[in-house]
Amino acid sequence: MELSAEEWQAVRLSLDVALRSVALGLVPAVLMALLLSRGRFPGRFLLDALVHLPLVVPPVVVGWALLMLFGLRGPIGGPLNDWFGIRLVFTTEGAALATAVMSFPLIVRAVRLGLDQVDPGLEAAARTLGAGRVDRFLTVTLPLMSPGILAGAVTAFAAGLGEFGAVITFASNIPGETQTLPLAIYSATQSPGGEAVAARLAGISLTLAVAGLLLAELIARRMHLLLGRG
Amino acid sequence: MELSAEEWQAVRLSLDVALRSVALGLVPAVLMALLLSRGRFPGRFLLDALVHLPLVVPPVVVGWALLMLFGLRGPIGGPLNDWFGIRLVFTTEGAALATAVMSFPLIVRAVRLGLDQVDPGLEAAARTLGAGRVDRFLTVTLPLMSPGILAGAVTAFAAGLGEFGAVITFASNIPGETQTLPLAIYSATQSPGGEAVAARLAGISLTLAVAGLLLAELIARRMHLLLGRG
Amino acid sequence: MLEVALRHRYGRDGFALEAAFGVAEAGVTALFGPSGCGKSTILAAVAGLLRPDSGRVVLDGTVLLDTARGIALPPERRRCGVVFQDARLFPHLSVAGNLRYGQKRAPPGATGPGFEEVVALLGLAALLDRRPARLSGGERQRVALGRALLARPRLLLMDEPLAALDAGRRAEVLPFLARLRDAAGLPILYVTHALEEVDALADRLVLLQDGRVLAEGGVEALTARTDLPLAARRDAGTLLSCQVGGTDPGGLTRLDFAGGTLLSTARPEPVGTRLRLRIRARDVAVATEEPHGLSTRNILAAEITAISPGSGPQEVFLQLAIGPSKLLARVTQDSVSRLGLAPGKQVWALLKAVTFDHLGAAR
Amino acid sequence: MLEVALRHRYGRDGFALEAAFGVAEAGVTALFGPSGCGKSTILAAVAGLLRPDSGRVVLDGTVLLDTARGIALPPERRRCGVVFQDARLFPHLSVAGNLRYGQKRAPPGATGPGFEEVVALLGLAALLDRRPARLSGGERQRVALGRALLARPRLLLMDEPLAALDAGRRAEVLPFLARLRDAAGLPILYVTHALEEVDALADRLVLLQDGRVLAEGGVEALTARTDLPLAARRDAGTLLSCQVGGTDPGGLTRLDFAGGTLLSTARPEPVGTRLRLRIRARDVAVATEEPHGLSTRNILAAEITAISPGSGPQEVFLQLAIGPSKLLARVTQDSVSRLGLAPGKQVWALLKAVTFDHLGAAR
Amino acid sequence: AQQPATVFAAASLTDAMRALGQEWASRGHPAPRLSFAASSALARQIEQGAGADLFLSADEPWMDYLQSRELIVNNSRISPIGNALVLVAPTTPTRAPVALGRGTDLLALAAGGRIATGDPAHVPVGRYAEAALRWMGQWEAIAPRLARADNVRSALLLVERGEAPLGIVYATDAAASRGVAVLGTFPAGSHAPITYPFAITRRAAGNAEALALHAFLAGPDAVPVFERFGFRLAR
Ligand SMILES: Nc1ncnc2c1ncn2[C@@H]1O[C@H](COP(=O)(O)OP(=O)(O)OP(=O)(O)O)[C@@H](O)[C@H]1O
Ligand SMILES: Nc1ncnc2c1ncn2[C@@H]1O[C@H](COP(=O)(O)OP(=O)(O)OP(=O)(O)O)[C@@H](O)[C@H]1O
Ligand SMILES: [Mg+2]
Ligand SMILES: [Mg+2]
Repeated sequence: MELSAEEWQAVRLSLDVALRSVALGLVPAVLMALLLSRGRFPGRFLLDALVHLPLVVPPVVVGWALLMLFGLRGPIGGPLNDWFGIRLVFTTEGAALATAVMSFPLIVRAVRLGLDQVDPGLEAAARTLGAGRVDRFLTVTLPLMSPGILAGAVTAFAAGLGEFGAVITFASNIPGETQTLPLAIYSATQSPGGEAVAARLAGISLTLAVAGLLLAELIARRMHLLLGRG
Repeated sequence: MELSAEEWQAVRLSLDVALRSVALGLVPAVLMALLLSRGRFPGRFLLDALVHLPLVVPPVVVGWALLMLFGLRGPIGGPLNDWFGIRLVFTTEGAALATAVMSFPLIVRAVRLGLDQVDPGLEAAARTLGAGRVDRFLTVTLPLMSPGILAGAVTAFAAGLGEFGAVITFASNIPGETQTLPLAIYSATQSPGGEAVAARLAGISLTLAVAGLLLAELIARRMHLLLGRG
Repeated sequence: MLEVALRHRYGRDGFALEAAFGVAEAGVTALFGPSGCGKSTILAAVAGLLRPDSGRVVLDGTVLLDTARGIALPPERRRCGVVFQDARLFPHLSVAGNLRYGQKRAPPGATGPGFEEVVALLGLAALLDRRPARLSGGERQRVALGRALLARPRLLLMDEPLAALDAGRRAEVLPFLARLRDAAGLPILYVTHALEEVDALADRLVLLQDGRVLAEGGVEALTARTDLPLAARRDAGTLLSCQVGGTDPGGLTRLDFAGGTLLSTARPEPVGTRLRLRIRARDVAVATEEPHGLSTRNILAAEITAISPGSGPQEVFLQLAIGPSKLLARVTQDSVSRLGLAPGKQVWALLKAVTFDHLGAAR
Repeated sequence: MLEVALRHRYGRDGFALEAAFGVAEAGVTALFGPSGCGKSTILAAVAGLLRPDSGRVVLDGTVLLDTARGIALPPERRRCGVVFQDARLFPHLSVAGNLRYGQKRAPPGATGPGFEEVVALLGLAALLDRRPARLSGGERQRVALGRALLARPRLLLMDEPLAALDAGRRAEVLPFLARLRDAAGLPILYVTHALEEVDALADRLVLLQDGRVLAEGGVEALTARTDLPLAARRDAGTLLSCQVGGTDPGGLTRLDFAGGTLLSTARPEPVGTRLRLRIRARDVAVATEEPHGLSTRNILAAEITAISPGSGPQEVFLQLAIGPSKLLARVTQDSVSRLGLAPGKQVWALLKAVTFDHLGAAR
Repeated sequence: AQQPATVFAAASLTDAMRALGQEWASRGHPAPRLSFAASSALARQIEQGAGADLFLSADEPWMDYLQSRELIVNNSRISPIGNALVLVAPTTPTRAPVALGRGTDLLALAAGGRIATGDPAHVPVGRYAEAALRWMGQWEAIAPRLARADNVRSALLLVERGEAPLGIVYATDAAASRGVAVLGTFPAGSHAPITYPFAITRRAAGNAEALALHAFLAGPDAVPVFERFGFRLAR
């Protein structure tokens, strides 16, 4: 299967965006999961709902909201541009941000499930051995919840490969910068007779996802060993 | 906040579609999760990737593929219509189907995480007590993995409330039949000055999601008690 | 009745098991050995939860496992009740739910103790509605025991089932297990490292070390041997089969054995009941002249048949014959020379009536 | 040194705990009682893992908990090492990683046994790279023990730490714990239902029943009492403090106690070592005339000070005074009448030299 | 009563068709059922047997697509309304209008920013913009500087938010937005006429209600409504 230069670019960009979005979202998602699962504060419930927001509104609306916030005239995007010269709209970074926002609820959910797996008895044991909150988290909770984190990352990566509405609205469809595979696929389906191209690109997407899953499977096996479940 | 009759309809329809999609997807997702987590067969890996397909291609493409398969002239939709008089395209059922397909990978992931939580030692104990495969699954594995199933259902419900691309492509945007909230939101953004309407509808979406989450939280608490973790 | 031959190795150069033993009739076979010697591994393989590298397990003529012929019955069709070292209760079921789990799945024809009976005997009545998470360690183990019993298994596998029970509860449960064994004609593989439990329950002993069978045989024969690691234990001794003969004018119970009669503090068993007494070597003293004015009630004429080294340098085991019965006495080397003890010498064996509180159950 | 007062109730009408006890100096305090009496609950509250309804725990002047004043130190700042009933090893760390976990977090100044020493004593050398999932039950408990020790705690809490160990390993670990206790001046709360462990380790005993303290005090005092449930156990008896006095011409060790001397099979301890002997009531016989030609080596003049009912109908406890020391003898009612035993009567107490293999450690 | 007609209309006709639907209902007809989506999606749905009676497309190729598959009533295909292509900029800062001709340097006007429009690959407005830019001889230079949105509303939004200093959109959208000002209109000859083909689907061939609605939409009574939303009559 021959890929045109532009298609290659879309493949590279998709990988880039999907990976960056995972990198961007993972740590906040873990923290959010902790806050939501372990925190006891008023408004916890509202925060939980808010986290799910990108899931419940159409992606286009998310992109639109991002534009309001991170655009040059937005309350975050403005200062970001004025003070640091960072622009997100129309850039690969912006595409990654939009993708990260979209997959955020997916990671948080997976991480929370992973967190629920952690036996509180082991954390209690760590406490009696003198491990404080952060120490205990890093040395016991985090390693034990890592299957959930991995699952979240994989789901986010796969979803990132397919993210479309938010990206095209927020970052537009600029070949080489923000035209990821789904945007190219979408473009193809929008023209009469573009089905063949679309199908081929979808095949590439799937291949990437398979590669990601394979990797995750390998990591998961290793992790199982590391977690002593081997 | 006053809702127009059409908006009310969209709200009802969204709930309807989201709930039906969960109902439709849950059992197959649990079976798929079992197959993928416990099965040992060649091609397991490919199946795993295939399950993720709706996640990695743009929703519009999923809708398009569904249209090709389940359309009146499609290889499945044709016979379904000719022989049983069942039509999926352009109906509420179709919207639910499209939504179910889109959220399928999310449920499968969550259910698999839940399944990993089940202590194999307990299943072994059930075996020695004479419980065969199905019996053991229903009386031990299923109850113990239920937090994962619940999490999957909630995520799917929330995602179902927001599903847009696949629905509009497969089921069209017909008020009262397939125009769910996200489609109404989309329509609103297509009108100049429709932002206010869109924002209001998004607010309704969020409210529904919050209600769903609240319910899930209550169920989860009860479940925790039932699982003896109280 | 039960035939076990197993070979298994964990990993490439991990622990290796190579053990075979047979059990001819119903009753309790204790697997006895130090931590890490492979006891739990054997149970897992017999229950079908571990697939050994190779092996054969036959129960009552049914082949449960025969790797050579490619047979491996799944655990759910083996009907081996297992009491796990870590109770493994179902967390989502109440205590009652756990107990009934196996009961519901027992074949319709199978007999065994009823729900009420098991609940009463294990003291679970107050806990029935409780979830396992809210039980203490000992309570959990009792429920696990009840659950396995109610499944009416053909073979019972128990992995240190009493280790988490206090002495009082253990003393209560032991006779129940013994009764169960006798009533049901059920073979039991019993992992323990408490000789007390071996005495009370076991008919046969399989001594394990490093994954191999060191010795195997009847408990009475094996515990009388002074060349096994068992003899080094402070509770080494012999088992004596006897029968309740009646009550002494002083209120003590007469226990007749082949070769004589012992007096014990009162036993509840009716006359004629067969009992097994563990006579521990440390409890037996000998005298060269008949003693008088002694609180010790049992003073029996015996002959020294052999003197073998004891576990310590100053200690020896005297093997005593009282008629056809054998006893071991643990005395100091010093006493041997002081009293001129030697094989063939006639002595008096002294046994306190209160040392028989520790009785094996009837067989 | 340690002061504990706790009140707690599980749920609305669940198990209720109301227990208070104090420990004046370093050493082992055994919490002893039947399954479900609240032992694990007390440990959890002292460690800070359970917040009791109300209570106060003070260790060496540091208030760990005082609900009245709203003080509740988090577990990680209490420095209470805990050996849990269910080992609770970190599954993602190797055995070595588990052991080092606490060690790394010990305050720099704290002293205690080193890594190598702990590994050697608990026999863990071959397991260091293993994951907990691949350990046998007993191995797991040994690692948990080592992990708690290496955290160099100010107080050690142990929940039936030896229940999963076989007798051999237990006998190895016991003196290690005793040495640790002595060297570190570490108070230890020790949950067990084995009197053997109480004898070997405990200085003080807290007897619990149904969440309440039944009796509390020094082990020697408490075990000599015939009115406590302890006396019903077959291993009831007294503890006798003594000192290694030298070697007898016959090779036996002379143990001097206040009021006389006992001969025991050879002891490895040097002359002058203080030991604690458990003299179990069942091992003591009495004679009204001095016996001759007996293998029993210890024949001591004693006076009956009291006769109290024993655990069975035909049994009594004789309280014997040998100089200032006290002994209990368990004899039949029949012997009492037959030999005319009564308080004030002079008798001979008979103790076999081989029954002292079961020695409490030095204090 | 008469069955309401089902109308599949391009998303850009949303407001106009809603108004016309009400108008139609006020004349005693059942209110038509309206489904708005991208022309591509609607065409494919009709191909798969969707129950549409009328198809109002935003561009000719998708109508050709259906016609080549004999899914519309050929002689019902008309293009009654059209639109104009305009260059827009954010209202602030206020900018002087420009007369758009071959010589207008759009890149200079954009001052380093991007020019937002629909994706020329598939969004009709983008295709018209491409044609106009080619006509101006600036396509090669501007193509990499385009911000390609997936529909005209998104392109407009990018200009409203100031992300793109310039945008090429329909006159109808520009007129409805308070956030953009029209800098100039592309000459009519710079691109193919912007038309909205309407047709009756084949399944509705004998449907009187569909026929009547089609006639209404193509007739003079609909003109003022279309004009109110900025559409112009097709030449
Ligand atoms: N899954 C495993 N992988 C590798 N080695 C194992 C595994 N399970 C057990 N072992 C090793 O096999 C040996 C036997 O284990 P087993 O659990 O049968 O011992 P055990 O006799 O039951 O001991 P205990 O009395 O301590 O429970 C031990 O040395 C243990 O470390
Ligand atoms: N979480 C809980 N909720 C309700 N009741 C509980 C809970 N944990 C323990 N109990 C009850 O409290 C009592 C004391 O439990 P605890 O674990 O302290 O007993 P224990 O003395 O350690 O017993 P064992 O020797 O069997 O371990 C038991 O009756 C138990 O059923
Ligand atoms: Mg074991
Ligand atoms: Mg306990």
